[in-house]
Formats: sequence, structure tokens, C-alpha cells
Amino acid sequence: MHIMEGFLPSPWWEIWFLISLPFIIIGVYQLNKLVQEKREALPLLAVAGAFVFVLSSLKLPSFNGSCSHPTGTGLGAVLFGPCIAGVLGLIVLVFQAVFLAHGGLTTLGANVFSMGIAGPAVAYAIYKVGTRVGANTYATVFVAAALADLFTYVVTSIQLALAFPGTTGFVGAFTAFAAIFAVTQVPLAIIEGAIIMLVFKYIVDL
Amino acid sequence: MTPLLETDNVTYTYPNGPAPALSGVSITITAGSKTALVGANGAGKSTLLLMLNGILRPDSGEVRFSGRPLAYDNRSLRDLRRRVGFVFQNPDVQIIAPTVEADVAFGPVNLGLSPDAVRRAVGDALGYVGLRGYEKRPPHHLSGGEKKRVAIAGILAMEPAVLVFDEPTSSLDPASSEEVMELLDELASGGRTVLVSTHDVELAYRWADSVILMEHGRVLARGAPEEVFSDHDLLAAARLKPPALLDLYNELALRGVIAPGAPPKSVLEFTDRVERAMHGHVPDRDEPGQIYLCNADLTGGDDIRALIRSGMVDHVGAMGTRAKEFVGRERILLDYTYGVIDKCILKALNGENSLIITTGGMVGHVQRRIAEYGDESGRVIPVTPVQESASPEPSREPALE
Amino acid sequence: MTPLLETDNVTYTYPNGPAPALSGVSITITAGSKTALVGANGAGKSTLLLMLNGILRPDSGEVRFSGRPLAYDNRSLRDLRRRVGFVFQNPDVQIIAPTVEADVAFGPVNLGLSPDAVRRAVGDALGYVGLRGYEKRPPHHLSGGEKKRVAIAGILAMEPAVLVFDEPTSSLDPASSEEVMELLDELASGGRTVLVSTHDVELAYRWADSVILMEHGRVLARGAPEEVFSDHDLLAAARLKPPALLDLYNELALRGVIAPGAPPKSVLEFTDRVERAMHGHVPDRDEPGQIYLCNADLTGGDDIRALIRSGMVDHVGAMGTRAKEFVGRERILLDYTYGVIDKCILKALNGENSLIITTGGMVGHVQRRIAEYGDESGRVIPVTPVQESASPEPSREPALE
Amino acid sequence: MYEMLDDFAQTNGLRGTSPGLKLFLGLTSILLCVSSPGPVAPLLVAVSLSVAILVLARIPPRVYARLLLIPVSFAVMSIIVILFITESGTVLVEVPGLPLAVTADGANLAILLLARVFGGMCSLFFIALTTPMTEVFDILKRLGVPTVLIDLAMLIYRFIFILIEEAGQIYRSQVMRLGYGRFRESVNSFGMLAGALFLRTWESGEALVLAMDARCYDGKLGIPGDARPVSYPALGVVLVYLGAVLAVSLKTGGLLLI
Repeated sequence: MHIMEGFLPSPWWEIWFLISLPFIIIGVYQLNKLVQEKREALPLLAVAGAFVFVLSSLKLPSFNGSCSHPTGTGLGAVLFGPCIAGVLGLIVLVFQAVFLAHGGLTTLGANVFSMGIAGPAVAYAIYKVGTRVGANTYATVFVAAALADLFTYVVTSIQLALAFPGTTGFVGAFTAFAAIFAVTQVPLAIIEGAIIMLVFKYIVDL
Repeated sequence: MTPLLETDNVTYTYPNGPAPALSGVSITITAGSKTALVGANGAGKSTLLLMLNGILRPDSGEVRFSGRPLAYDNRSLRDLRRRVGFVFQNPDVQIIAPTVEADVAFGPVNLGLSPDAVRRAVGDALGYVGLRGYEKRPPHHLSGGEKKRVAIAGILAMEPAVLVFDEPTSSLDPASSEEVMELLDELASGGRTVLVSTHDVELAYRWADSVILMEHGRVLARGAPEEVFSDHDLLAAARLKPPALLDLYNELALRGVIAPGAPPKSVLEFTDRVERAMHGHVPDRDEPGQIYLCNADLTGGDDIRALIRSGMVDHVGAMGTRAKEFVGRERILLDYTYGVIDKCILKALNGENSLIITTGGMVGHVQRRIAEYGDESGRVIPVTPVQESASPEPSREPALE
Repeated sequence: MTPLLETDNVTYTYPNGPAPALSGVSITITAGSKTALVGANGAGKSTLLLMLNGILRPDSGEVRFSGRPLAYDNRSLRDLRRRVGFVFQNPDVQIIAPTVEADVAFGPVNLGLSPDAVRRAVGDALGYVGLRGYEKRPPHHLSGGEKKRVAIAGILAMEPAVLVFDEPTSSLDPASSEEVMELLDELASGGRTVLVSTHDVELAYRWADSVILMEHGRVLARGAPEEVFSDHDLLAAARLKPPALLDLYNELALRGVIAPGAPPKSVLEFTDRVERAMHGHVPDRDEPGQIYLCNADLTGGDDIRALIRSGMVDHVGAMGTRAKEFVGRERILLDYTYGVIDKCILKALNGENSLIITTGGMVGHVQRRIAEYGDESGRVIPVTPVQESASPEPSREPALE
Repeated sequence: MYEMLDDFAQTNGLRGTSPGLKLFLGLTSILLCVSSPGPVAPLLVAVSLSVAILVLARIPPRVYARLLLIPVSFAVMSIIVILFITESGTVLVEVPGLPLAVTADGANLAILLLARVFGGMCSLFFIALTTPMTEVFDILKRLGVPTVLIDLAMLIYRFIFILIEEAGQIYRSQVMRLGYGRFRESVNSFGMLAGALFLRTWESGEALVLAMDARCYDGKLGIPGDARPVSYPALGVVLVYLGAVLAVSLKTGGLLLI
């Protein structure tokens, strides 16, 4: 779920930039090192990034919107680690803003945090835990993808509630934002989980 | 000759395209015809094909199927698409399921057929394209020609009345191209309407009975291939080259070496024409050879093997995918797998015997073609049907598990 | 005729491949030759090409460049790859950067050239393939033919001695194919060694001076194209079809209609041969037309336009990408953009005048070709060079901003 | 499928203008919108940049109108929340039977937010529709953004267009075979599409490594870009415009519409 350009007022958009920045800096540093060690890492990261972009800009069936961003970068996190996945997320979000008018530039900090860092981190964590306890792989993938989506939307709701606490205060505002976006985001997360599971099955079947 | 698919003054511009991709295109595809849409890349062929299937909607003008204008609601479109099957240029984007079987089943499943009906449709379609036994294979390990046939089977399984092929032989090697074109011939002779887009003039010249020449989103000409392709200025305007044989023929006719008339379509005809021009007639040679003709649906492998072992046959060719499947099963070695009729006639003229193995409707086609040659050249070649065996094997094997 | 690239008994099996992709392949590519590696899909052509620039390493056997066996350390490989340029079949695979300019610069930048040298190399390479003015375009806005030329420019910018093309005309339409093949001719006539893999026998027949026929990872035959392609059994074994003109010629020779000998490579030669067979000589007609020959590097657009306006010229053709670029800049309308020499000779035989616009080394090529025709046919066609103007325009424009 | 705004940026009427200037104009407008205390300045930006997009850049109105609809669904939902969680100020409308009410403060905040979103989105559209990404890469490089980041972005850019084309073809071929019919088939079809795309992506990646190696890849990408000079009259116009927006923003800061 992308926060549109112009929606986050000062100082919130600056704050989210500052929060995301360390992850990106570490990511760029790691990326530099990775590329110098393994030259073929760059092209592979690039196609992975392009895949995340294309997947998250395709409309999900019967829904006007898609959210595969966190699971896409979640996959990146599994392969390259969460900070480099954050860098991928940053680039993809810039392209989404500029090519498709999804999201924005001042809201980039907030969106990178929710979709490029927080969501993938959840996907990464669940996947790691799932494989360690030896849970059913498909179930793990489903849960990781769906929860990554849900967590992203929770983070977005927090970001909005912090910026617009209204008169009810943060908790009330968060409840209100979370409730209204749940209408689209909860079914979307479930469908997305199912689809990512199908993709996973498809790849395993080959 | 009823018009099955028509476009009436269709115009279309892509949302961010600079120029119209189609401007005022009116074409008519008659039922049962073999039509080739010929033009250079960017002439508007693919855009037009996508109109016929309702994927694109004209900015103005109208597309009609069986005389009725297309409706663009979901239900009508689904109905249209099961009748007008579309085979894409690149099979890699069309074959996406993890196995051949699952891929061919995609259409029938979406049609809502019962599992049994789906299985039957898949088996029939794979049999038709000669890929029985490939059910469980993953498509990305197949050769280019095999992938193409899987893509065709995926469309055939929905039993469309019209088959539309976008550049069917693109990036296939000559043998695979011939096999695919032979398959299209078979489909057409089975009563289906076949429409092909191509920039390969040679292919269109040999295959099509009607040609539509396109350039810059317009129709430049339509008609029989030998007429359309004889006009060099027209072809040059369409950024195409004339077929080599036609070009040579026209040049010889221009210099008065050969009498103008219906141009030849094959090396065989051409040779005869030149001989006639030089001697006034095709000279008699020794006794011509025999052509044995075998319908694999009715004959067992043993009879054929016996015939070959007897030494009466010098060359063996098979036509059609089902015949080739049969030959593979019966482990009969082939000399010719494409251009079979012409090659066997040439051999017969040199006094050698050959055997053509084919199936179903193609048998009549072979007989007609050889008889036509006899009428034209005055040299009759005897065709001997191979006798049915007393205990014929079942004409179709059950699907392999 | 020094061997530049050799493989000696090279064998290779892909890590998860069932059968060897190459088994005991020994070939020799001489410096300055135009060689075509011909075979059906899966014959091992691409695998062999990937050996030649060290992308794949033979399981056994040896690859030699300039007589020295390849070394497979990083440094030697980089050195090899700047000398042996490889153009992939699919330009989308090869084009890496987001603009034409940045992509062509990729090689030179990685070779460590100075920014100025990079800019010069990019400008020259784009000029050579006729894509000046395309510098800032993103590759996905180009046509298939343009993409191919960008891919070629990207390799040319590294100034390799050998150019290796995998299926150079695959999925291009006839006009784009001719343009690419003409470009390859230009490269070869500029002294580069050019090696092409293809399943298009027609193309190899017309273009190559040496052919290597492959099948199932082995070399079936090598030699001059007219020899290799005259052997029908060999071609059939390689799952290929003979070129139409050669096939017709051999059939006519077999029936004794035409005297056997060096087979013709073009419609023009063929026509003459048939005429000679019928009349004993090519009959004299009226006075042949003139061919005006203009070197665009030396002549200004005004002179050419004046010539065309004077009515002395009936047809105008341009050969080579630089000449076409010039023609586009000067807004001269062309009748012929490919197969120019043959078409102009045909017109001259009919008494019409034509003008051929070309550049640099191609001028000599045109003169030789027309003189050769005169020697062979006994009909000399006068070639008139277009005079240089008193104040020639600069032969090259500065790169567009 | 989506329309890629970059396709318009490659051919628009302002293609020749300095990309740095366009980027400066767009980014500053966004900042002015986000920090404007009142709704007038963002609305002014929205209108004036829309005019620039339609008249100067000659973007088809039909295309632009569709773009303007993109922010609507997000904006509407968020603004409904904001309306109902702001309970101070005069009550304008009450929802019968529920403890929900729209107050003047809430309405004013909602209007301000809508204005900022549209001002910001129009500025973003201005950048997206007039400045090709390929030129932005050059600018970023000169601004000292880490090379590895730009190289990665450039490769991603290139492959986005290749993959989106393939995704489109796969999608069409599924539709031809009646995919995406009912809900279950839709999910199934989409899963196959994504899986096939993943496979193609992987193959593309391997092919890319090969192609880069064959072209002597040594860790460098791209060329020193040549800067396009900024025309001073154009710079002057932009500065005057931005100054005017700033002045309006300061002047109308306290203005409330309700």
C-alpha cells in the first residue's frame, strides 16, 4: 500500500527518510562489497529488482491494486539479506512513483520503510523460523507472504496515524486507518499469499 | 465461400503510438480458406490479428464474426475466443504450465469441461500434433518445433473454428518450419479456417490460397499469391522480396525465354516449364516409377515393412503428424519428411518407386496433387494404394500413461 | 589465407545435457574470410560459437586464436573477447544499458578507454551502422532491425578483428535482414573476419565464401557453398533444404537442360545462364543503360540531386549504412535499398540508367561486381563515376546533440 | 496493463528542455505543496503544472485524465478516516445512529490534504511525463549518488521494459485461452503468470551475465554524460513561478475554506 505524494506533512516525511536512511546506507555498503567480490551479483540483483517491479505493478485478479512488493523484496531478503533488499525496494519504489504514479517522492522514506524494510523483514523472519521448525514449506511461504503484506499495511496505518492523530489520539486514529484499509488489504494479503504459494509450487514443480 | 471473419474499415492507434497502427483496414476471411497476411515488421499484421480475437478494440470501424459485429462484454469475448484460436509467435510466452499436459489442458479447464472431457481433449490435441507420449515433459526442455506444436495443441484442445497464427515459423529451422506448415495444411484440409501472418513471402507463396499484403497499417493488395507477388513494385512498397522462383520466372518471361502464364510454385513445375519452353513438350523418358500410397489409419505396420523389405520401394516419405507418429511407433525409416509429394514425383520421373505414408483426408489430397501433375505435364504417374491388411491394427493407440 | 581461429577436435557436453553438444569438431577460420556455420537448430552451432570467445571451455580439444591456444584466466579472456566480438541472436539479451549511446559505450568503458576515446568509438560505431541521432533513445523504443544494429555497434566499438554472429537475421523481416547482411558484407570488405551461424541456407548460399555444415555436434562438410549445398543427401542429413535457385539449377542440369558448371547465385546470373543454354549466347538487345556510381564520402547532396533532376537517372539505389544515412540526411528518395547491384544491372540490360550511392571501400566492390558480370555474360555495362563537386561538403557531420 | 509514463517522457513537447531544470521545478513544487499551510498554493501548482503538461509537453488529455484518477482511491479512503477522527470544531454533518460526525476542523484538514495530494501528484506527473529516466541517471551521477546504486538502477530500468513486455504477452495468451474467467481461475492464472515470469527472469539474469562477460565487463556501466546547458530565460521563468507559488503559500497560509 503506497502513501501518495503530498499526503505526509512535515516533519513526518523527513522523519521516515531519516529512519530508512541507515538501512539504505548499510545496504549500499554491502552491495558495493558484494559486487566487488562477485561480479555476477549485479545482473542477478537487477533482474530480481525488475521482477519485483513488474509483479507489483500487475493488477491482482478482481482487485484494483497489488501489493507484492513486500514479498518480492522478501525474496530478495532471503537471497541477499534484508539491507540489500531495502536498496532494491528503494529503486523499485522510485520507478513505481515515476513510471506508474504509485506512491511519491516525499513519501518515499515512509514507503521504503513499510514495503522495503519492515514487510520483507517479517517475510524473512517467518521464512527462517518456518524452515528451522520444519513446517510445511507451502504453508510457510503462504504465511510469510500474507503476513508480510499485512504487516506492511499495519506499518502504513501507524505512519498515517502518527501524522494525523486527529483529536482521538494515536490509538484511535490507528484503529480508524487500520479498519478502513482492512477492507481492501486483508483480502489482498490472503490472495497474495495464495498466489506466492502457487508461484513457489510452480517453480518447485519444474 | 461464406465470409467468416470480416473487418470493416478498422482504424486503431496505440495509446502512446505516434501514428495509427491500422487505418481503414477491410478484409474478409472466407470459411475454410488458407489466408496469409503478408507484410514487413510494423506493417500492422499483429495488431489486425489481435482485433480478430477481441483483445484490441477498434477506434472506429467494425469486426464481424459469422456476420455479427463483435460485442465486447466478457461473455461474448469468451465465446469468440473459443471459436477463434490464436497461436502466438513466441511459444515461450504461450506455454506456461509446468508440464505439456497441464498446458494443453489450460483452455479446456477454463471452458469448464469435466475432467474426463478435458483428458480426452488433451489426448486428441496432442495426438493431432504428433506429441503423444510427451504428456509429462516440462515444456522448457522441448525443442523449438516441439514447443510450437504444444502451443498449437493448446489451442486445438478448445476446438476453434478459426485458427490464427502469428508468424508460425519464426525462428524455427527449415525442417521444423515445414512440419508446422504441413500441420497447418492438415488443419485446413480438415475443414478449419486458417489465417497466418508472416513476412516470409516464400512461405506465403507456397502455402496460401489467398494473400493480403499490408504496409503501414493499410491493405496494399489482396488476391491469389502468384498475382500479388508478381507485382514487384507492390512488393517493394511493402518492403518485401519476391519469392526466388517467381522472380526468376518473371524475369525469364520478361526476356521472352518462357511463355508467361500461371507461374510455377515448385522446382518440379519450374523444371517442366523450362523443358517445355525448350523442346515444346516435356520429353518422354523411360517408364515412370510407381508411387505407393498408404493410409496409416487403415494399414498395419507389418504390411508396410513387408513392402519395404520386398525391395519394390526405393524411397519412403511420410506426410502429416499422425503419419509421422505412426512411422516412429513402427520404427520405419523415412527418406522424406517434408515436400514429400514433389520429391516422390521427381523420383518417379527418374523411374524410381516411392511410398507415401499418410492419414485421413491427406490421402485424397496426395492423389489429387499427383493427378494434377499428370494433367499439366502430360506425364501420368501411376499411384498404387497399399492394400489393407486382413487384420488391421486399431487405428489409434490409447493415450500413453 | 592464415588461419585466425581454429578448433581442434573440440568436445563439449552441457552440465545437465543428455548428449554431447559437440563431439570432435575441428574447424579453421581464415583471416578475412566470410564463413557461414550452417545447421538445423540443435546442431551445435551456438555452442561452437561460444567456444570461440571463451564463454564455454571445451571438455577436450583445443581452441586457438592466431595460432595460440586460448588461456582461460580472466585477463586473457578479456583480451580475447575484445578481438573476437560476439553478437547474440537476440539483441534484447545483449543490449544492457538504458540508452543506445550508453550501451554502445559499454565495451569501450570497460576496456578502460578515456572518455574522449569512448565518445569517438561510440560515434564511429553508430555512424557505421547508420544510427547517428539515436544516441539518447531507450532500446525498448527501437524496432527489431534497429536493436540488432545497436547490438552490432556495441561490438564494433571494441574494434574486434573477428566478428561472430549467432543467427544474425533471426526474426528480422526481409528488408532488415538484407540491411544486416549488407552490413556484414561491408565489415568483411573492410578487412574484418566475419563468421555467421544460420539455418537459412539461402542466406548462406548468397553471402558466404565458405560454408561449414553441422549436425548433431559434428561437422558434416565444409567448402564452397555451391559445392556443399549441391549435395542433397548431405543437406537432408543436416535437416536442411537446398537453396531454391541451386535446387532448380541442379534439377535442370540433371535433366540435361542446362550445362552443369558453377551454379548461379542470383536471379540475374540464372536468367543469363538459361538464355545462353537456349540461344548459345545471351542475345544482344538495345544499347545497355548506364550505371552512375557515386561515393557519398566525396560528393555533396546537391550534385546528386542535380543529376537526378536532370532526368538522366531512372532508378536510384543506396548501398551500405553510411550511404543510407547520407541519403536520409539529403532527403534523396531511393528506389532500391538492397540487392542494389543486381537490380541496377537488370535495369541496365533493359536500357535504363541507374545511380548507385555508396561509400568508401564499397565503391571498388561495385565496380568489380559489374565488371565481373561483363566478363561472364559478355555484355559490358558502362559505369560512370559521379564527379566530385568543386566544393565538397564535409564528408561527416559532427555528432548530433 | 499499465501505461508507462516514461514512454511519454521520451517524446513529449518539453523533451529538449534541460532535465535538471525540469527536475528542479518538479521537486521544488512538491516541497512547496507539502509544506504549504493552506490549500490555495497546492491547488495553484496543480492547475498550472497541469496546463504545462497538457499545453507545453503536449500530453494527450485522455491519458492525463486517467492519471489523475490514480490518487483518488487512496486519497478518498484516507480522507474519510481523517474526517471522522477529527472531532474538534463546529459539527457540520452527523451520521445518524453512530457516534461519528464531520466537523469544520476535519473538513478543513481534508481539503488541505486533498489539495496537497493533487498539487504533489501533478508535480510528480510533470517530472514523470517530461523527464526521461535515462537523463535522471546522468543527473544523479553528477550529484554524487553511489555508482553501484545507479548501475543497479540502470540495469533494473532496462529489464523492467523487457519483463513487462513478456508479462503482457503471457497475460494475453492466457486471456486467449480463457484464463481469468471466474475467481478461482483468476488466482490460478495469475499464479502461473507470476511463476512463468519468475522463470523468464531467472533466464534473463543468466543471459545478462553472459552478455556482460562477452562484452568485457569490468564493473563499469554507462558513460560520462554530457550536461545540457540550462537556458537562462527558462531558469528565470521557473524561479519567478516558484517565487509566486511561495508568495501565495505564505499569503494564504491562514486561510480556511470552511
